[in-house]
Amino acid sequence: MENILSWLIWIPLIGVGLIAFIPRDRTNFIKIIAASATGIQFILTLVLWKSFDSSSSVIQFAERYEWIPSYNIWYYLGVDGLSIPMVILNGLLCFIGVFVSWNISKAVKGYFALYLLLDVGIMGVFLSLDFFLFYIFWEVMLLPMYFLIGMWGGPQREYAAIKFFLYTLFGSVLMLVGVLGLYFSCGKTFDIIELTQVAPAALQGLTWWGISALKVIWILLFIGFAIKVPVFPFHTWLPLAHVQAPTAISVLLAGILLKLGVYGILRVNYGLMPDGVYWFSGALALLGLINVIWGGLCALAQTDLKKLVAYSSVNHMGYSLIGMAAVIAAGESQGLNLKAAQAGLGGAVFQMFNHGTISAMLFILVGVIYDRAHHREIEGFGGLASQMPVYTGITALAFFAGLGLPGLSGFISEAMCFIGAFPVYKGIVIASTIGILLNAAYFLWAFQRIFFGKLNEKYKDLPEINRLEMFTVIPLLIITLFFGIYPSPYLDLISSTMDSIINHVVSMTTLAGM
Amino acid sequence: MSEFVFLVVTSVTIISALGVVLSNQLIYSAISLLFTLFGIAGLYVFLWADFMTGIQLLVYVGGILTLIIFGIMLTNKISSARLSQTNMQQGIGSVVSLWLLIVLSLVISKTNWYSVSSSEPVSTVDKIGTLLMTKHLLAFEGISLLLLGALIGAAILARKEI
Amino acid sequence: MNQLNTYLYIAAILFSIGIFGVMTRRNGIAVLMGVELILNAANINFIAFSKYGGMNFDGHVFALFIIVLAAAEAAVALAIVINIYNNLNTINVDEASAIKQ
Amino acid sequence: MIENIYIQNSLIILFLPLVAFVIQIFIGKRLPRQGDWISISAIVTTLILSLYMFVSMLQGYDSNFTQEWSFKWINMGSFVVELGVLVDNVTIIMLTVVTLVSTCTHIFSTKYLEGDIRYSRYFAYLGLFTFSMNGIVLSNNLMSMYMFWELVGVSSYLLIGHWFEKDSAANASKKAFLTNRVGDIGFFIGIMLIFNAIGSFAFTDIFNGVSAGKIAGTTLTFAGVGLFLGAMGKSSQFPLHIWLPDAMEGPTPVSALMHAATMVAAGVYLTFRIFPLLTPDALLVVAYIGGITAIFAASIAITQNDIKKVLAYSTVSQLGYMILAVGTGVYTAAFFHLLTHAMFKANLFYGSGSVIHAMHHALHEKHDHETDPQDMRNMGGFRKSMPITYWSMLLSTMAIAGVPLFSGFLSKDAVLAGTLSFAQQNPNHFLLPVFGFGAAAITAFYMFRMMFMTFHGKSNMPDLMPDIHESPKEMVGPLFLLGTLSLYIWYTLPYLNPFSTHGWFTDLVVPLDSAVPGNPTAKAIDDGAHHAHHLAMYLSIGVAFAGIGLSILMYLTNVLSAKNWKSRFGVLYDLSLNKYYFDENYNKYLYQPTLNLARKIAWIDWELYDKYFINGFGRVTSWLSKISGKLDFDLIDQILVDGSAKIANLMGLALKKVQSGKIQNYLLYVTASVIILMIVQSF
Repeated sequence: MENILSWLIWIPLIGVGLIAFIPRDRTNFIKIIAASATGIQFILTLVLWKSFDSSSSVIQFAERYEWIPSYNIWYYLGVDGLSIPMVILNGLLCFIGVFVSWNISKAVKGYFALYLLLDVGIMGVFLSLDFFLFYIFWEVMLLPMYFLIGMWGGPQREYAAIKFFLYTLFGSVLMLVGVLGLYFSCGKTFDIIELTQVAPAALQGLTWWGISALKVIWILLFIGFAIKVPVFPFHTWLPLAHVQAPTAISVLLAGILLKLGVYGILRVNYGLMPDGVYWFSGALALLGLINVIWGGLCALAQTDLKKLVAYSSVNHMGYSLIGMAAVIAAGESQGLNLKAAQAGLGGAVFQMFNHGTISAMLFILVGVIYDRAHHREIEGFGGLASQMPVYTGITALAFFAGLGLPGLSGFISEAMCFIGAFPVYKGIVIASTIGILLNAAYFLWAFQRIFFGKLNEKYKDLPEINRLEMFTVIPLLIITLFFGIYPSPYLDLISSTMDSIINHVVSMTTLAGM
Repeated sequence: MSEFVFLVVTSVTIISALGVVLSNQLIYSAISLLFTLFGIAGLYVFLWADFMTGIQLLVYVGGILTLIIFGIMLTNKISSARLSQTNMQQGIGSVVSLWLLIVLSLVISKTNWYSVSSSEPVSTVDKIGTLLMTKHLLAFEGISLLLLGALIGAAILARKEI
Repeated sequence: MNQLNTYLYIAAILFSIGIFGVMTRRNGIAVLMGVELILNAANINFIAFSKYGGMNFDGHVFALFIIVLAAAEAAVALAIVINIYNNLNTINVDEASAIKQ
Repeated sequence: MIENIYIQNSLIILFLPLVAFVIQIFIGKRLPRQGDWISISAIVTTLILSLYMFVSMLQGYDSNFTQEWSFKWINMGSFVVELGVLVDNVTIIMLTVVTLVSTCTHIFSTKYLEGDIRYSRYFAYLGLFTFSMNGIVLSNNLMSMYMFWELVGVSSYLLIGHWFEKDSAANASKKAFLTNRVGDIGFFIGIMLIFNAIGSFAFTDIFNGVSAGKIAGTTLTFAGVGLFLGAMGKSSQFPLHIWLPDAMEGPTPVSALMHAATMVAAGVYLTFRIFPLLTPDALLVVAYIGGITAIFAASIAITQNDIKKVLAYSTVSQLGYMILAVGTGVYTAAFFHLLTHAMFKANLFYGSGSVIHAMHHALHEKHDHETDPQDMRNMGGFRKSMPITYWSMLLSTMAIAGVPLFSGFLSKDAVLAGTLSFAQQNPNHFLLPVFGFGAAAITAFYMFRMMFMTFHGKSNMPDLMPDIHESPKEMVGPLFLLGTLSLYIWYTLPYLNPFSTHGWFTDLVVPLDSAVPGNPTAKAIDDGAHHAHHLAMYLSIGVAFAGIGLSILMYLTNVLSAKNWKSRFGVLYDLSLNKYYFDENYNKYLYQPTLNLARKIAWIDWELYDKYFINGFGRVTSWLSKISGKLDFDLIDQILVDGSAKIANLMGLALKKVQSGKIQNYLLYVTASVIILMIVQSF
């Protein structure tokens, strides 16, 4: 398997090319092409997983070709333990997403072409190790998303799309500034791996207009990624975009795109500016707390099911942030508590993956009910449990996964985040455990209102979840259950990379510079 | 006393001349012109030109001005003739005029004029009459022809249909 | 006080005012009035030079001619103005450029 | 793989119900009899295995018997989580209790829920519950205990909400889960505090760490109180007791299994397990919470008319006893009471289930769907029609009231002795035994009140009487079995003294010294309790008979009029009848404000922050862009860019104007030129 990473990125693009040559009325053919393109991609991710050496933390399967030599820009791809779970998750969700959108009837050709293009962008971001390439894929991802929301979305789609677009564009512009700042202050290279070695020293003591360059770049990049996460003050695009986007796009949005933020912070902010981690981790934990509480309270008040799930994403990503902040526990000032750092960082990365599967599942399930009842008002249902027992069962499991029930994967990652962050941020962690209660409250309350009580007469003919829909949910459900019972395969996959990140942060950090 | 009268006459002349060019209503301009012409007639008196004073009053005030007022009345409703009495050249026009005045004044003040003041005034009528019939006869005839032509021409032009 | 220069200044002022009037007024009749001012300024000069030039009456004769001319001019001009007014319903000189044709 | 027979057995006991659950949930509905035989055979197997272990425990008769097995569940290098199984005498006893009551419930349910639309689902959930309960019992560490803890909460949620068409059931299930979550937060914080200090979740490591002083003082107190909060939630202790009475919305066998015998006892089991790390301060908290709960719940139970509500509050009260016992140090007494209580309370619930079943059928015959089949005011005089139910329930009532010769007497006596001794040593805390004895008196009173109202006297709905029949044998069997288990003899073997707890239990479950340095040793506590034993026994017999006597006077012989007493204690009666308005106040001061806060936050987030602040950026930007567009067009484009063109144009125009054809212009130029010429000339 030469150049497997390139294949991963470009296979969907081949799909786009093929779709372009198919007449627009051959919709089934288009769907089959999309399914096979993502299917092959998914199989390749599994192959990648199989041949990935999880005991090593170095970049594997690297591909490095000169691209624009005059600016020292390379076509540089590679995976390590941080990106490989995301790559696999992306392969899976993109594949599933094709089937979720199987019933799209409007402009099928355009939809799937854009869908595959989106896939290219996401895959590219996770795989590229050259900042320039990274940024290009980052932007490539944005445009199809804009059209997918804006053309195939709900009633407010244009507004949602433009808001999403502007929000993320704002973020990526800040990111670009940060990237250029790094480029010029660290010896004119875009190579992330090289920067990881060079940047900490190069940024040491560097000031711009009297402000530490490190802080400026950190903040710029952080905001760029925080919008994707989304971190508290930058979160309002998310409910709107989620609610308006078509189901499959919501799935990808929640499942993958939000992870890009955390991935970016870990890859770039943590890798390149370990000093900044110390400086910022308190704020990170605090923002995580706000995310947890704010998202939870907002979700509690929602009447629209999809919006509830969207706010639950805000809530869940908060745990990830808290876990990430725990990395400093391994530092000298915190008594070299490597245990906590591993738990926290591992939990954060695991939470990323789990939220990917769980929220994807939730969005698919919301889509299922929306397709049938044509609305998502929580109060508008009632008693569906007796009408759709299978659907109810699956939803119950998904909801329980969302509220962090042990035995399902969400619990482990949340618990790890908490346990990891606890030694460093006791107050914040204790306050954020209220989030556990809020999680349970909004999920169970919504569950009760939708499924319990007397069956709403309107829905006594509502059909049960069908096979196609089951096919999209069940794999996610199995993953959630499997990792909930036995998380080791995942944690083994990432742990050596997590260790190297922790080591990097701890060893590179010179508190004197701050 | 006479100096005071001269001052009054001069200022009436100049102020009413300004009134002619600046007033918004045409009819006011005409009336201002009346005062100007009177003032000029007054100046002629100071210049010992008795005949010219009479002619000035007769022809200008009695003739031309009446003609003008007739013209105004024929072409304008008096009350409505107030708008846009000036064109956009007013600013630059005033500048140019002022410059003209300054230049002229400079010229006047710089020039050493030949000036002999005669001892006392004499009647001018016979002198003018003699001159018209002798030295300026041809011009006199010419001007009478011109006057006639103008008369006929004006009459023809002013008809409704040409 | 009563000397040549005084009259020359007065004439110059009147002349300038007259020029100003001619340049700025839109109304044909008003322009005509400006012209009258100019002519009068000239007349004042003639008469003044006549007096201070040793009672030479040629100046008076010229002034007389000018008055006659002015009268003729006024008559013709007013006739034209009235004609224009009849045809174009305006006597503003800048609008009456159709006459150029 | 695992050689140890105990571990093997316990793992089978743990996972067999889970297998039953999985089978039931997927194919249960398609199997004959909806697959209840799968669940029953699974649970009976676990019972047999437990009994086998129980018997071998008795044969071994080793009070220090411990078997432990664990595996690395998470291994990230430094961060390692080991999960494992701990088998000792307590575990075996607890497993036996769980599997026994669970088996009874399974069998009882085949009739009780006959014809239910979600029959197979019900058995599946029972399997899930048994699995998670066994998990709690077997855990050798806090982490897996917490996990099973929550799973128990879920199965409770699912079973309370079994009849989810009823809003009250749906509400009750949600309430149960959420209230438990409140406790679980404390539990989790406790876990974090302990893990932070000790770096392990396993009990052995924790106790070693505590005795080594790795965690001490306030932190340890907080950790202990945190863990105890979890127990408070699960065991329905004041002020988190609100969910248990509501949980009676679930099917009665479920109430017997979970909300009387096992699940709610998990809290006691947890406090029992963590007892060695509780500091004196934490123990005081535990004791007071337990004591208050005991008397508080008992005082509510007096006035309830719903037969299951009486039992529910009595459960809360009895759980308070156990917690009180842990708090005062006699934690083996607590476990003893847990054991006896599991038997007699499960039996009482089965009895009430039997009564309700009969009532339900009788009402069904009459086509009466209005009358509440659980209201004791509609019962009375069932003694003749349902003899087995009556006698079995009477045995259990004797036990719970603390009548000698019955199991409850022994365990309650042990608890009260411990409490009394604690107060003797710490006279400041004299209230604790007062709570204990007071609750004992009240318990005796209301339990007999329940019996008399249900089985004695005249029927309040005589037309129902012909249709009231004894329940079928599947239901009577468990009643009979558990009824006999209310006798003292089972717990004191091989000794026969009805006034001493001494027996196999006390031999096999011996208190350990606290791991907290400076706490009183087990021997000191034991001696104290022993010392107080006689006084406590007399007192408890006295209060029990006082309660029973009052009950006989009021409800059997009607010498005292209950009505008069009701009006005499009007305010208190109201308070008790309305459960001290806890639900109302929680609703008013907790739920509604939280919901309002949530709504406000959501409003701020969506209507204010997003609409004005975020969109405000958009508006400002669009305003700026308008301005810049204006600047761009008006200034840059129109003035600067077009300006140059315009200047050219203007010059052209200016030049054109020279040729304007307007005399006045020409005159102007002429004059100006003349002036210029004159000026030029003059130089």
